[in-house]
Amino acid sequence: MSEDKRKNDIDEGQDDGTTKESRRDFLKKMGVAAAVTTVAPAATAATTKAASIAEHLQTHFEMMSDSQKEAAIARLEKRYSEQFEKQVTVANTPAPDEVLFGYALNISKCIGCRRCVEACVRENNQSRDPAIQWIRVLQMERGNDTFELENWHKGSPSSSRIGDYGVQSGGHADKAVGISGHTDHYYEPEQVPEENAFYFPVQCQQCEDPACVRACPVQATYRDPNGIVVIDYNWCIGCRMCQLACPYWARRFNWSEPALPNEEMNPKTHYLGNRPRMRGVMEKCTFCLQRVRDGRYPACVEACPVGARKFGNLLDPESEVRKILATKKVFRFKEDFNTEPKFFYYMD
Amino acid sequence: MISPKKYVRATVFYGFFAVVTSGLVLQDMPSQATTPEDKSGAKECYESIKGATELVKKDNVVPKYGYPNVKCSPTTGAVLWYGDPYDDTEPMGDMPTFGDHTDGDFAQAVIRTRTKHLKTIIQNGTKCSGCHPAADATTQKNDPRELMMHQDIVSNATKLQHGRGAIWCFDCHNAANRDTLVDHKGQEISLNEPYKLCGSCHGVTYSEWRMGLHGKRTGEWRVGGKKRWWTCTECHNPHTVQEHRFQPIAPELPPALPRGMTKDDFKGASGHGGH
Amino acid sequence: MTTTTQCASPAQKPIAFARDFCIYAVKGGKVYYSWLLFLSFFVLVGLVTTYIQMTTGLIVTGATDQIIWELFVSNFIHCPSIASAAVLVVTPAYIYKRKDMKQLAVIGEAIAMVFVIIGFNFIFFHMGRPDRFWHTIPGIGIFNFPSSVLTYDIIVLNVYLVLNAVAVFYYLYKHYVDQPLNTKFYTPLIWFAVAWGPFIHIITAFILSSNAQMAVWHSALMPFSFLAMAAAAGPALVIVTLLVIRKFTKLEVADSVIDFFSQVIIWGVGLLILMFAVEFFTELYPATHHAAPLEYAIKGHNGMKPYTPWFWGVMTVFVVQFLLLCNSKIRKSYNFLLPLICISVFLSVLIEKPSVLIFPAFSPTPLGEYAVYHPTLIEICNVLFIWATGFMLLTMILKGVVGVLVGDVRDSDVAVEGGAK
Amino acid sequence: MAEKQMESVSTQKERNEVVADKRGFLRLAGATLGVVVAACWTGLAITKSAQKVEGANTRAHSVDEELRQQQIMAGKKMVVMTQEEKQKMLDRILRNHYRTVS
Repeated sequence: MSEDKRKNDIDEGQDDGTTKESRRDFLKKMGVAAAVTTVAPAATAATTKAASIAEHLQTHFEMMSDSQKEAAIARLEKRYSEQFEKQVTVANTPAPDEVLFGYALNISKCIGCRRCVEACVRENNQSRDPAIQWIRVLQMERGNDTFELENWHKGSPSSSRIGDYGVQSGGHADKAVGISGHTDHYYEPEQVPEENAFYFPVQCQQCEDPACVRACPVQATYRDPNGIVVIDYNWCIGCRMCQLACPYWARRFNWSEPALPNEEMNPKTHYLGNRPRMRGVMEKCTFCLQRVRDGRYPACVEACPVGARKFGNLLDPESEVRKILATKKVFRFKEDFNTEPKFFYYMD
Repeated sequence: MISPKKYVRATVFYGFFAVVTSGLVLQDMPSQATTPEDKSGAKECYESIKGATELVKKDNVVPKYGYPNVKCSPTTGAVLWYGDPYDDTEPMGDMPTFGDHTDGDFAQAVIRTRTKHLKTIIQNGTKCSGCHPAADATTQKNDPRELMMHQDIVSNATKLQHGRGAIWCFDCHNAANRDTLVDHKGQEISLNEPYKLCGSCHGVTYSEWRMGLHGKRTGEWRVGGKKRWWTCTECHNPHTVQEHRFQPIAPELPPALPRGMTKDDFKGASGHGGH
Repeated sequence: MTTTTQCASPAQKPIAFARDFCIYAVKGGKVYYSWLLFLSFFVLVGLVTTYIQMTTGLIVTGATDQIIWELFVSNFIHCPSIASAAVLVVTPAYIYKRKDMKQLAVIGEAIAMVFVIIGFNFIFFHMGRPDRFWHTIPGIGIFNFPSSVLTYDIIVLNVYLVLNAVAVFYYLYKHYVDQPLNTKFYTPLIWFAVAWGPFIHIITAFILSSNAQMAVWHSALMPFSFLAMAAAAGPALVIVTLLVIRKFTKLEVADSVIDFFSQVIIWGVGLLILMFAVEFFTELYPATHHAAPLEYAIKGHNGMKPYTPWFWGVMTVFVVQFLLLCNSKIRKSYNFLLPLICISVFLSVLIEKPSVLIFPAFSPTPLGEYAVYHPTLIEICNVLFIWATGFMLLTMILKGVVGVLVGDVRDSDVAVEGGAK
Repeated sequence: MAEKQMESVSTQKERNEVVADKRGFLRLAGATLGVVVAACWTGLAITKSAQKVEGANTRAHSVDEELRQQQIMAGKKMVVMTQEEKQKMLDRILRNHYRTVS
């Protein structure tokens, strides 16, 4: 398939899409036209320079006027389209009303296949080298042996069914039961699930009272109206205070210019979501902001082969997550940090 | 007091050392990040059960969201990403209710038709009834014995684990019409709608599936939005489900170790966490 | 009195002061130039490595997502230590009214000023996007004031920098033009700076201890142990500086001053050892998960013991220093043993930061990983670059300060007047 | 030379210390008030810039101190919630959400 054909297809795909703002479309096309047609190199260099200066001087995304936002997005689209040699769209889809996103994960189903990790990397344009991954899957020993004397110091034993997963039921514990066992991040068996192991994926828990937001000195990271903690990558100063504050190890730093192959780059992006990041800024899971604001499930939910991941609107009592909260055995990871995560782990 | 010559000489000397040190430092720099090749060229990958749920990557389809219809993992060949979650699906149709379960939202529910993807059918090029004509209908309903065929599906038919040995092929497969399934009431059920059969025994799971608590769905997150519901047999193989709920699969590659550390360093290095 | 050849108008006097001060600061003898040349070597190398870091990103350092703080932060924490120690020079002079230290207070303030600047340099190197520094400036940027601890630190350090710079240059200028100090302005300023000094280190400690998830830092003792470190390392640097000044310049420094500071070091090191002991007991006796990083530092984890030699080394050095300083003969050895011990105190407090306080604290990570920090050559060169530029600045400013104090830098009117007398 | 100057400084200082009349006190009080007002103004200006990104400081209105304390005391890591706890948690999250959004 020739490059031109593919471009055309992409354009058609765009037209089929639900993009409403025709003016932005026009701007986009202009940008691509400028990128494709070879303008005098000096002039291009000058405009690039001007654009990069304008990008440096732009203010916080939440404080921009609509026209400033449009200009910022047009600038980014032009730059990305040139860099990745395909038409890249940077959306600014607004947050839907009356929605608070929640996530539920069934640890008795998870088989530790790491497809969510892989899908997340592809969807969200994470750097391939050095590799950045927003989801970390932990392999743990099942908690059956909590009854044995030598393991008592690891925590109070509990009912055997829940104890299988090292999770205590009801009340409170002097010490954690679950995570007291051996945890492995780098397990690499031929096939999963392994005997006597359970898997515990951890990603951003989208806390209602996030420690990272509190720690950021410039409010580059903040809670969006749907309860997702987002980052304005162009406002982040790279001080890593948020990374230090996060008890879930959910934030990743771009230690170098992220390497992202052109073919693998996902061209459908959102300003606060998966647009390619730059060197020296923080990034993290946004529940695939670019997808969920369009109504789609996050990529990890769609990739999970066992249906362990559930996602929905916490304000809607009919949603899957609310039903899970109502009927299942639910716990939250490190609840004692009082960050009020909206990421729930549950068991059958 | 100051002899300039001496200091010029010293400066040259130090400058030389500075250059040498800079050279050393440059050598210490991390190698330039190389862009890995795109290995996701695989045309075919599987969804949940390898060998049963193959999916073909289409080049010419440009759906509403994203570009190819699927993206596959270069390491395991598993589907990672759906450009179009409703690709190759059709409406689910009516949904039987057992008992007084609350209605799930299945107004816009779609499912993928199983018959198109069943390996046995595709390989033989005919339907099941092509090899098993209706004449076989005389076969006893509960008659465990060695099978001459389909040993790849059930290796030892005398010890069929599903139902803990209490049931036999024809408790689910329709002896009268091999292209369909049958429930215990003799009701004929399409191979595309296995939930109608499974639900007749696994009632609780079935109701949870209807509510969205069990099983996988792709599409829109809104209640009432268009969703692809994954049917029972897309995740579970009913013939081996007693041994393992899900077919074991190869995991994706582990994350990169922290820079400067090797696997040997990490033997037992990850340990007590979560405080 | 006599006719003045070049009588500057009052408005030009500050400019003349700045000019005279700078000219005096860059002129010097053999030793002076050799020292500057020595430092310039690190500056030259550092310029290259700085360029590499600024264009490549922080990947050139050894930091990873597991251990996110590099040597820059570890060294930064040392800077408020020294800076807040200026209090220990000013307090005896102005509050206890010690005559022999009255003139030396300004040297302490100059050290404080320079070390705040060095601290800012370290933070600049620590930032992933130093070009976006302006985002933190109130007015054009956003200041997440009530909730972010880092903003408090920015305020506290900036105020301290301004207070000390004003105090130093006001004092020197008044000395330059030979006018009496306006005590109504100067005394409250000094008192305010003295009160402010401990804050900079307390709030730096809060940056660490405010992180609930960093279990081993989650300790109320941290600000106090930081102050003890300040009391140990600050006077150590002051003693070395004063001994150097005494040896190479005309400025008189009484033995009693040196003795006073060596006493302060004994107290500082002693309290530090006590606080370490208290903290280790509190962590290790109950042996909860809070102790995991400390245990990792002390004895390693599953055969991985990268910090163990550093930990035991630093602790031993602390105790040895304390015992040595208790001997009055050693304290009186101004030309050899005392400066040696002072340099060792300075370095041991500096080395304690990365190898005991910072790096082991990141293991286990919130998800239970144990990692080792490997500093890179580029990172070390950058650290040396910042120290070298800092010490260069310190040397030049102190040179000027001493020049003013001994009367080499003088307003020409006063100089002529003095000459006539 | 330097000693002489020091002397002049100290004599000046002594003279200043003697002056402690009513006007001096008033001036001092005025100056103190000025400093306090300036500090307050600066503080307010800084805090104002912090409120620029709306809803970012959820800390300010995350309530239920009692529950928070209980949770900290309980030290819960991976402990299954009871129905009541679940309900309370959901209430808390939703209330905080509505407060932040409105």
